[in-house]
Amino acid sequence: MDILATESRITTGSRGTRLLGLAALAGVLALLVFAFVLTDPDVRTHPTSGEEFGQFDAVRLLYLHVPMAILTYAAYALCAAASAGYLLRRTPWWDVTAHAAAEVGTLVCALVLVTGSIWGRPVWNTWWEWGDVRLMTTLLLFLLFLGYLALRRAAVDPESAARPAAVVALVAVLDIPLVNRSVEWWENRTLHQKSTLAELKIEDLTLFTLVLGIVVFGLVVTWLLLHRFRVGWLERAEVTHGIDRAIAERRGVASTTGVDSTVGQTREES
Amino acid sequence: MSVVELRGVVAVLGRFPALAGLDLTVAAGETVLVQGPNGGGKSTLLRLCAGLVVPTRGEARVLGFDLVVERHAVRRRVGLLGHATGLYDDLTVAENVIFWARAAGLGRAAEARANWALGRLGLDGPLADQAVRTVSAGQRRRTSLAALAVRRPDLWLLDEPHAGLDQEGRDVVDDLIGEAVAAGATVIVSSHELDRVRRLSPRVVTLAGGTLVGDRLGVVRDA
Amino acid sequence: MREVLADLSLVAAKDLRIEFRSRVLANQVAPFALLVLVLFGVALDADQRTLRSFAPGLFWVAVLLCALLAVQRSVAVERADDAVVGLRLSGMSPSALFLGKATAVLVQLLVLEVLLTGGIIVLYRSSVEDVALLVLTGLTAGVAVAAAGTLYGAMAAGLGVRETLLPILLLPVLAPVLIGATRAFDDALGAAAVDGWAWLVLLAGLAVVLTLVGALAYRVLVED
Amino acid sequence: MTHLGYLLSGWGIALGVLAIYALRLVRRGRRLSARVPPAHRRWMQSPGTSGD
Repeated sequence: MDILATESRITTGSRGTRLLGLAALAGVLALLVFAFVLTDPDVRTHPTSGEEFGQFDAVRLLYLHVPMAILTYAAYALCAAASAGYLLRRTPWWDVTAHAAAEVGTLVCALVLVTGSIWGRPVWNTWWEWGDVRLMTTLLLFLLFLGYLALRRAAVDPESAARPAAVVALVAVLDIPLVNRSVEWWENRTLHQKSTLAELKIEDLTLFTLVLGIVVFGLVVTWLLLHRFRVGWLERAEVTHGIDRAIAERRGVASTTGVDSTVGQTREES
Repeated sequence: MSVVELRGVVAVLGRFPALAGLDLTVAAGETVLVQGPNGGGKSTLLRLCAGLVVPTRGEARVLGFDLVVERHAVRRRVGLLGHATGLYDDLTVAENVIFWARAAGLGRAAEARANWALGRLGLDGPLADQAVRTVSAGQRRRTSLAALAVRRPDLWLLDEPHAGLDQEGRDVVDDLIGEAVAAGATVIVSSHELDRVRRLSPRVVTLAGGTLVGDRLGVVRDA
Repeated sequence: MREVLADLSLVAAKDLRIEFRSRVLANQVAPFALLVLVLFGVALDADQRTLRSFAPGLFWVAVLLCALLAVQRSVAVERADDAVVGLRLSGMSPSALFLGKATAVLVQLLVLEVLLTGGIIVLYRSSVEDVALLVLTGLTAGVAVAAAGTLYGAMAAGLGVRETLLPILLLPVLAPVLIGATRAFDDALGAAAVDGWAWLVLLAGLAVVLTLVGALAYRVLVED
Repeated sequence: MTHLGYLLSGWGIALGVLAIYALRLVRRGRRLSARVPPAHRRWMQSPGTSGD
């Protein structure tokens, strides 16, 4: 069976997302080949002592970690933009988009923190580095959006959480530069980039693999966002549909309650 | 001019359509009694008219303002007595009434108006300086009514105003409603005490299942 | 503007009067604050030098924990008998309402900060080196905490889950305040060599941003 | 290859979690789709019809 055919089976998939999904899968496979086979490990030789140093094969984690970090921030930016859009327009489209971006962004953010920690252990010799600006900023952002998702889940109906959630998202994103600034001042040391990425010999193939990683994870995240949006949209539709039914039911009850609807006496009077 | 104009109004609370397509028109200066079974939508109707519940469908105007876009203008012109009394337990009866008078923007006139309302509801004297937490349920309800009366609203929305009051208290409430109507206000009352409210109001509307199932204008037939 | 100020002081005075009558702050929050200081002392094994150098951080963590209680109380006052409905019908501007509630929380926080300052001087042997910096930091950080707390308290209460949702929403937002206030106190209490005044500028920025955002966002939240 | 354990766990966790999430999304979508009339699923358009 051609999986690209518009099926009669009901899913959140469409022709477009199926193609996108296939492209993303193929991309992941290609990225694996590039990251594990075609690129070289990061091995440098000390100019004087001739000692070998560098990240060795741990660098292969960066082809995963760096693209995901970029996409986390992109997803959160999308969430903030959609939240602002919601406050201006007040239509469900913006709200569902914001929720989808926050959920997917937070999932990827968790993975960024985990993969960063796994990478940091062999390279920085620590699972976690307090005082690193980007680590702390990303962690706080993650916690801010955990709160966002908790608020979303706490609401009885999706509609009532929309406005508070939009405010939380905007405050969270506004908070990023402040967190960044304060952590930067807090401990004036950053292991990131200066000590690692900048020193890394960015060869053509390394750079290409990083860019490929951004594109591939971009496809993956886009696919997830589209489906998450559609799930959110369906949840809304289900509520609306349920309300339609409830209205009909209630009106049905109304006509059978036995209260005389004609002008005249009600039953209690007689 | 009609003070309340509802056409096909649906109001959803959570996922529950408390009002499921309601049509109702109330003219200025009218007193309307709302009755019907519990869960029929009486309280939601009153909250909707106060601009606290947004209609999800249909057309709704109160005091000439659209309830979707001009709720704020509606809110400051109505007085709502709900199931809760909306008072601060740790403040005295008088302090509560004065606070709500000031909150309504009465400024310098607040205290005088509050004193008038306290007297009108029989809350003057030592009772006025008691903390609300220590007074009886009936006195609490009267305090709440005083806090409503100081606002001199154009539209009074009273949800079971007689509940928990003694005979004298009920009479005071009825007098208050009568005075408000005489001063040109419109009153919508929900009550289980039909005979009592019918003395005030010739018009009885019945809500059930979130819709209007009865609207009777007529003479009270005393049993 | 005059109307906003009048409504602000009306609401703030009302909240403070309720607080003064019910004495929740004096009877529950203040002892809790001291308890937190004592618990930190016990947990850190009562090493005076450690306590002294950690005092600024412990002070502000204690303030944040107390702020959670103060905010929850501030919300509960309005929710207990649905007074919040009256406020929405009153015609007062939501911004004035927000500023009034936040002012009352701020005053309570300042009282607690004075108490806690006494606590760390006595219990942790902190010494005040720069009074002006200490006072201004306490005030500025207090504004930031009160503003964010009032905003998020109203938000969590609106959804009916205030007790559990408030900390997870509020504390991450206040992380930069915690960092800034701790560093400024490091300088003011001579616990570490940093430029506390630079941190005070950051705190002032935070206080302004959070107050403005709160005053604007409160309108969005209480709209219906 | 050095750091094989770190590499495998890093890539494994990331790709695994993403796959599980994707799977759950699809399942959730199917379950909800069945309960909502097709008019609400605006991406379910046969080719040729204009959007919306």
